[in-house]
Amino acid sequence: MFRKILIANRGEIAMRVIRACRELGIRTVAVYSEADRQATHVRFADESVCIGPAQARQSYLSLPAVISAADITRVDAVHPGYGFLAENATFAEAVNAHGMTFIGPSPEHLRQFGDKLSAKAAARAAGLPLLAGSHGAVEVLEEAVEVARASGYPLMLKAAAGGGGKGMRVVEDEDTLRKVFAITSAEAKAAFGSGEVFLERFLRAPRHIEVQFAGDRYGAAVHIGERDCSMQRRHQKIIEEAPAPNLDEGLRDRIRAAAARLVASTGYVTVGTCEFLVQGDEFFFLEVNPRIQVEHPVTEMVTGIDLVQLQIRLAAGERMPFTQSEVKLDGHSIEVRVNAEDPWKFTPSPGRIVGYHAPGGPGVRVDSAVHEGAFVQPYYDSLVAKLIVHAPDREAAIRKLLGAMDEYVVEGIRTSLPLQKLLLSDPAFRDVKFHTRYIDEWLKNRPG
Amino acid sequence: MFRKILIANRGEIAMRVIRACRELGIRTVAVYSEADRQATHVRFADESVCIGPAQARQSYLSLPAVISAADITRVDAVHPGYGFLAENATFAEAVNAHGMTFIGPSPEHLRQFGDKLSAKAAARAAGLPLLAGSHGAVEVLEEAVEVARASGYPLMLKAAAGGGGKGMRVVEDEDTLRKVFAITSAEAKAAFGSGEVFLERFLRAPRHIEVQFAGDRYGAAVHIGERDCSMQRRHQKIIEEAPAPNLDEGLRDRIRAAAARLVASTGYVTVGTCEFLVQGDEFFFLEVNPRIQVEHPVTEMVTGIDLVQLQIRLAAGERMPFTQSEVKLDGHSIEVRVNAEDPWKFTPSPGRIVGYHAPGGPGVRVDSAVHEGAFVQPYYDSLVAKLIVHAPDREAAIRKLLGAMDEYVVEGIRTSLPLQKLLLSDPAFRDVKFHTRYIDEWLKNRPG
Amino acid sequence: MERKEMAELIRMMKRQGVAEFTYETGEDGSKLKVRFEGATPSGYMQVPVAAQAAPVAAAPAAAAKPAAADGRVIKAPIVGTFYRSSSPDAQAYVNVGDSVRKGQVVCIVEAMKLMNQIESDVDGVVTEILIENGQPVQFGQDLFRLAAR
Amino acid sequence: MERKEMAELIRMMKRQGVAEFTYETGEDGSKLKVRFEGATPSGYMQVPVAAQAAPVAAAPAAAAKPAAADGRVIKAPIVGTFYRSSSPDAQAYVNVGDSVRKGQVVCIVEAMKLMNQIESDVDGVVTEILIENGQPVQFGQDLFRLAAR
Repeated sequence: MFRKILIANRGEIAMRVIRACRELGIRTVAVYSEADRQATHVRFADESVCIGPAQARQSYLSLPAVISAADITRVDAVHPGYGFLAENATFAEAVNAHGMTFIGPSPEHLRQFGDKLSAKAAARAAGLPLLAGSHGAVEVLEEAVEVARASGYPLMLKAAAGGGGKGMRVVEDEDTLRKVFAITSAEAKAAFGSGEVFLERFLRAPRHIEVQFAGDRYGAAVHIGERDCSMQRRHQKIIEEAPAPNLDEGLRDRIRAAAARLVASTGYVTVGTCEFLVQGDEFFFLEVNPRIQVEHPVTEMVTGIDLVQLQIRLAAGERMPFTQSEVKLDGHSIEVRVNAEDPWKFTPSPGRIVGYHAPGGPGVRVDSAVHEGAFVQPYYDSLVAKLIVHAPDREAAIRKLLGAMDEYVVEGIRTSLPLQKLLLSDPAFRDVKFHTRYIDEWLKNRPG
Repeated sequence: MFRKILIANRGEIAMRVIRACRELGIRTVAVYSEADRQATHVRFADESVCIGPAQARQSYLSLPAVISAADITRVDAVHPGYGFLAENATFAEAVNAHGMTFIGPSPEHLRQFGDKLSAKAAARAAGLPLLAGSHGAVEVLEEAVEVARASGYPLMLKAAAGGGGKGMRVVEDEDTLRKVFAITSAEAKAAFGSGEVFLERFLRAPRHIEVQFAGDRYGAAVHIGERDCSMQRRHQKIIEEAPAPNLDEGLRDRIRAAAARLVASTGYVTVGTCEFLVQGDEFFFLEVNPRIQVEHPVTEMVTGIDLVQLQIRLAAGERMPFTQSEVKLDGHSIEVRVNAEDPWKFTPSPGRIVGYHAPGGPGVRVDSAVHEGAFVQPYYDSLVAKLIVHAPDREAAIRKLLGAMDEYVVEGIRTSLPLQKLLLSDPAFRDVKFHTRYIDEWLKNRPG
Repeated sequence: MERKEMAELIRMMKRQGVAEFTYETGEDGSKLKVRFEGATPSGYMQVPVAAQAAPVAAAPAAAAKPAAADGRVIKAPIVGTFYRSSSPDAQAYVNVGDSVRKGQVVCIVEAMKLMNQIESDVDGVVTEILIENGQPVQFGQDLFRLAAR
Repeated sequence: MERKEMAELIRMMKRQGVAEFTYETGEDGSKLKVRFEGATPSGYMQVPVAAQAAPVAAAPAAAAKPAAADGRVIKAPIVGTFYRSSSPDAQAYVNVGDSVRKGQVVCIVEAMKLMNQIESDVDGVVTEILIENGQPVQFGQDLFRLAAR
């Protein structure tokens, strides 16, 4: 097991990793930008290193700065958290080249799943269902038209290098396809450096269901249940839950098994997530997130498995500590992301927190890096905390969460909580009548 | 089920009841003294009523004030929490007389268990083992000497009306007994209004093990596992855990079954605790706490049962929602009481909290009623928060708790945390080599 | 009210050191009036929680300080239901414009179904009655505003 | 160092816009020196992270303000290991009492096994060297204290 780990991140996920390390008996090194000198993760790590100015590009995203910090503190592994350098294969290589362990999959797996087309190829090879479409780059318009005729409309025209909802366009018919094909490719080239585009079937009201998985170096490949993350605003998840509610049990089993199959067939090591779109009784591979995810706590709450500790253990070469049949789910868990933003205009709301009261009591978990007097920086992600509840069933979890949100006082900045409170009370959420575009439509139709 | 409940308490237990009620869909009324106008429980209850000045005797302990508050807010039940009026049979009667439900056992049970001798009589009737001794008041010295000869020394001479470690004297031999008998009785009369004393076998190094139990109106009587609360300073519990570590499984079963037997034989309704002293392979009935206890969360963490919700349901006349065999324990939980006091001198440390950061993350629960800027009142109990952890095993729970305590920042007042940090790292705690007088001896032998 | 309840209520009142009390319940129209031995006989109802109200009596005066700018205030010394008169068909103890002397009964606060006569702790002229008849009052709540005579 | 690692390192440096770099590893005693086409030839090692250090270069001057009372300070523009000379047997770039001109190399900060020459961004006389040779430095850490000439 590792002796000392550098955490190449900040905020709540850095705190999360510090907590996991402490329980594993591993020392921690925090890195921080000049703006984060007073940050919570710096206070609670065993050591800390200032790695650059406030701008992430010159600090948290600076490969030489992070690697040098790891060098001078003589750590034996680096945990990248999520975001920043977490999916950067070059960073993973540099960490390895410096004789340290990157706590995540191999650089090869990061590359394989970092590219939409090679990710899809891997999924297809593992027998996972894909949305009908080009299954690869479409070079010229006529090829696109032919693929479209075979797949049927509506279709999504996507930049291969895009992501997070960017570089995508819905195409309803052939006329439109002819009009937008060249533009989309040109835009993709401008935005992502690659003009490669592909086509795939467009689902009007799919649910986003993702399966937590893990693999070890010795061939073990397990799924750890699924999460429903359909409650998204412009492709950003804001409410997540586990297990996925109102899912046909046969379909649930097939989705879980598919993810485990992908891990087995690719030889993926450590933890990751396989994302699917689900509509009716069909499910389709979307992408793999080769890292720990923001919403991992809901899975921890229902399985009792500490995913960050598991990730570290697997990166250190340990064997999977449980078998597939030992993964048991209990109760229901929901997470809301507390973002420092205007709940209606979604503009960032950095600043000093002048009043703070976090909820507590049974079944309530708060993962945060803030407190009264903390300054929410304008330079980084707006996620300041995650509120997670666990209860015997979904109804009880919703009640508990609503109560906990009422107790959550954050003064001095605006947060997304008022929006999430409304959504949690929304009949569509309670009755599981939502899909990935539900919130955007709901916001559009909201009076006032 | 009740529509609205008045919570005749303050601090963390008032918050705990508010949370339980919210999840049950019950409205809450907080009562508060003038000093508590800004208190957390007032902020988070649905309604609130000022019931008197800061002095508890004229507010939280004032029977007319509390009953009147319940009257004017038209609640249909009163939750007494712990302390204050929780074990006051007259209060329970008054609540019932005003057409409301007292959320706790009947006044008869409160009286039965409020008196040491009648409690022991009930335990004996249910076949529970008692410490050898007089099993009742000893009127005259010669009777005491005779009992002592039969039981053997050392013995404890106790005031029947005493409690909380007060009114007790260890007697090592007959000479001493002859010297102190009259004095102890006179002291008892002065302190508790009754000069009744009794004798019982004195255990030199017992563990305090208590069994959580519950009963319904229809005869169901279950135990919900046990807790070890041996880590006491002058009879005040400061670290509690569930299940009791290093306990012979046969003994554990016998202790649990004994508590359930007592519930069944007395017809006790709602939740309560049966306390035992355990030494070697023997266990002895100590007393019954006919209410929710401070340390109830450790049981909740290992069983997944919300004890306060259960208490309310049973008081409302619902049936026990589970059978004995459905009570399953999972993992290990430890609680530390965060008291506002000097950790070495134990003097109270009221005042304003000027810096506050509560720990979070997986398996960490905080039950508190404080926050940055909160004022810890000098008038009431020094308990400001409880930190509870849950982990797969005891070793992991200790590591998690130590980490969480490091994260727990409370500035402006002193807390007991530094003492508890040392105790948690103490080999005697880790190896379960402690007993109810361990901390007092440890403190006496501490250098400096 | 059942015999048992009644007996218990009486026992409780005895323990609380109550001198005399009246108990009415709308439930079954029952009414109970008890005076304990040694209690001062009087032509009107006692203030049964006097023992508890007594140490509090000083509080309103002290707490009234912030309101001193616009006159004196009589505050509720106990929590309960506010009544301006001793019974529905009786006259109000005081009205706006009345002069009030220290020690004069100004209203009733019903607590635990006991009618507690509230005495003014200041001299003055009533300028405002701050609460409606029959409404709940909290401890320390302002009841009457007074001006110096 | 394996061929594959080396190739990847070179590709990465290329992407980072590095002109020239030297890489030595104690592991197997291997040493790698690379200069990319179009890079300015020079008699001494380049500052390979110049592109990253550049926008930061202004920071020390600004950040030095609080320390201005007792002189100017040269701060570390990157995190890494501090060396006073280009190699163990070479002379120190600067010593206490030396005059330093803006743009003059004052030390090396080794980061990612690259030797980064740190240039002074002020003129002055070195009055104090605030860190031992071979010690780690954080971003923005004070390295040298200077007085005006």
